[in-house]
Amino acid sequence: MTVQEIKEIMLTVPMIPDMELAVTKTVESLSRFIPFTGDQVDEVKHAIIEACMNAFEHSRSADCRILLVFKVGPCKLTVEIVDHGKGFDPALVEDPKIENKLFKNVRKRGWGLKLMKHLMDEVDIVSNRNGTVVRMVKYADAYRKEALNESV
Amino acid sequence: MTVQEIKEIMLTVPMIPDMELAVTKTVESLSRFIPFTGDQVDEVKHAIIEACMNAFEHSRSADCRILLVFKVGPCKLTVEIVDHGKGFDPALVEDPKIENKLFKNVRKRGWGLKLMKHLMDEVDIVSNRNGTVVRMVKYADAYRKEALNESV
Amino acid sequence: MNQFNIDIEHTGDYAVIRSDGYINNLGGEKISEECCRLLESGCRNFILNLEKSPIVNSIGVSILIELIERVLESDGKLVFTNLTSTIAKTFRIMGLLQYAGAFPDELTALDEIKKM
Amino acid sequence: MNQFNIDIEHTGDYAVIRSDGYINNLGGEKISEECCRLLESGCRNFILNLEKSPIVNSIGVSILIELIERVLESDGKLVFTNLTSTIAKTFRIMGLLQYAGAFPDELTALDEIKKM
Ligand SMILES: Nc1ncnc2c1ncn2[C@@H]1O[C@H](COP(=O)(O)OP(=O)(O)O)[C@@H](O)[C@H]1O
Ligand SMILES: Nc1ncnc2c1ncn2[C@@H]1O[C@H](COP(=O)(O)OP(=O)(O)O)[C@@H](O)[C@H]1O
Repeated sequence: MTVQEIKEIMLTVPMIPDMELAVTKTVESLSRFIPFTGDQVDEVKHAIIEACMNAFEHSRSADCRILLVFKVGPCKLTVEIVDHGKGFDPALVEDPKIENKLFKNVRKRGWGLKLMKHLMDEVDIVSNRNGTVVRMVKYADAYRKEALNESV
Repeated sequence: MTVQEIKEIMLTVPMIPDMELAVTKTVESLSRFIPFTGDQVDEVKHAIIEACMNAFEHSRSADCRILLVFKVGPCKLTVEIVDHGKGFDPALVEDPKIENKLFKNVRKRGWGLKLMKHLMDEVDIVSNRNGTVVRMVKYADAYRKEALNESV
Repeated sequence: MNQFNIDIEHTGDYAVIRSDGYINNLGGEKISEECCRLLESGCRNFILNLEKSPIVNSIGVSILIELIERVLESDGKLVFTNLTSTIAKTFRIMGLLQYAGAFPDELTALDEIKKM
Repeated sequence: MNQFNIDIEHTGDYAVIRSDGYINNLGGEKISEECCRLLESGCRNFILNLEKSPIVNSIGVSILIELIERVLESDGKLVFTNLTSTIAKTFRIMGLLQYAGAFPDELTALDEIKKM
């Protein structure tokens, strides 16, 4: 696999307010290398914001940093969001439903993972007590897989 | 020094065409953390493009990657552009002059280092046969040092 | 840092809220506070124009869910206008649009609210 | 990938070249080729409008230096218009503006070229 086929960009950022927005600029700039539509770029940006916010809010990582790895292929973008925090078990996260949230005295939060799964074509989470890796893939339209978000 | 005082962002990119442009987006996004004027952001972007192009063109690094480290202080931005190439001796680089270039049968190139020095407030180069680190600093206007570029 | 502003146009029972900037927790809270203030002063119908807020995060939207709940409990209505397709998709994924409509622009929203 | 385009308006002895996009080696060469073609066809005066090229690199500018040399050797003139302040600064640092003027817009440039 040559550099021309897969381009890997790594970004390490501190967990500070608004850094998740700064990170989306990198996505914008990489999208010049992939035939994404504007909406697709937008969807990737939103998904990355959610993943970053989760690392910022929940990971409790001692180094207060996250690593983002972007793998730019000719027809797809893979993004890994890595924190060195406490980890979690994604299987234990309940699927949020609006009817269980509205008019009930419950936390309205809990949408991040669901949004990520619907905005991206693939989402895998590997997490243990050394940290969490969220791996997300988006295909350019022409190469799009049977995408989860088409079924919403 | 707390995270609030100095924010460090690291970016590793492959040496491929247009990647220097992609990198400038990171500068744009970081400029929200420093009170730069639009022109100052522009100057930093141009200086970084020159440093990246030099690493791409001249370093002959085997890993074909460059590392950029951005240190965001409240009043200044420090950028280090690092390659693991063959290195060079900046003292041996001649200061380019337009009158030595025009109407002479010589290479018109050789402006990158000069531009970097004038567009940024500080430029230091550490280079040996393990590679090159170009360290550049830009102060926000309010905190601006006696800047080189004011004397042009 | 991130700038967030809202502009409010309030006439009788209707208010148009135009946000400008990233809707995160702070942006969501700012919108929510203003709408709650209007609710208390008797206003019941809210048109939230997100044209200048192309980026939201789910924390911000959760605050909007609380707001929608309060508005509906006060027998009011809250609708969105000028959503980017990604925000519309986000709201659809969350099932939000069953409780708060979305219209292309403020005029259409106003017409539809009056018909409801 | 990066898009670079130029638009050329050629009347008699004058040509206005409007570039659009990043002026790197490729962009510089594209401008240079077009101008050399015009030079060969007898055109002598070139107004290079960089309004839509806010980013240049020194490799691209070096190609423009070669072009300026060719134009001056042919007793022609090349001037720039609509430079961002950073590009103007870059050209000043390089000493380029002693050989190729810079004007705020095309009309002023045309007037000045005629006076020269
Ligand atoms: N990087 C992470 N580290 C630790 N826990 C996480 C991480 N990401 C998600 N979680 C856990 O998963 C839960 C669900 O996350 P999410 O769906 O994004 O909603 P929310 O962040 O609003 O709770 C979080 O509340 C948290 O317990
Ligand atoms: N990162 C680097 N690695 C090796 N050599 C370099 C590097 N940066 C600059 N140089 C050397 O310094 C010279 C001057 O660079 P510069 O002023 O940018 O002009 P140019 O790149 O047009 O030659 C280059 O020609 C090259 O020999």
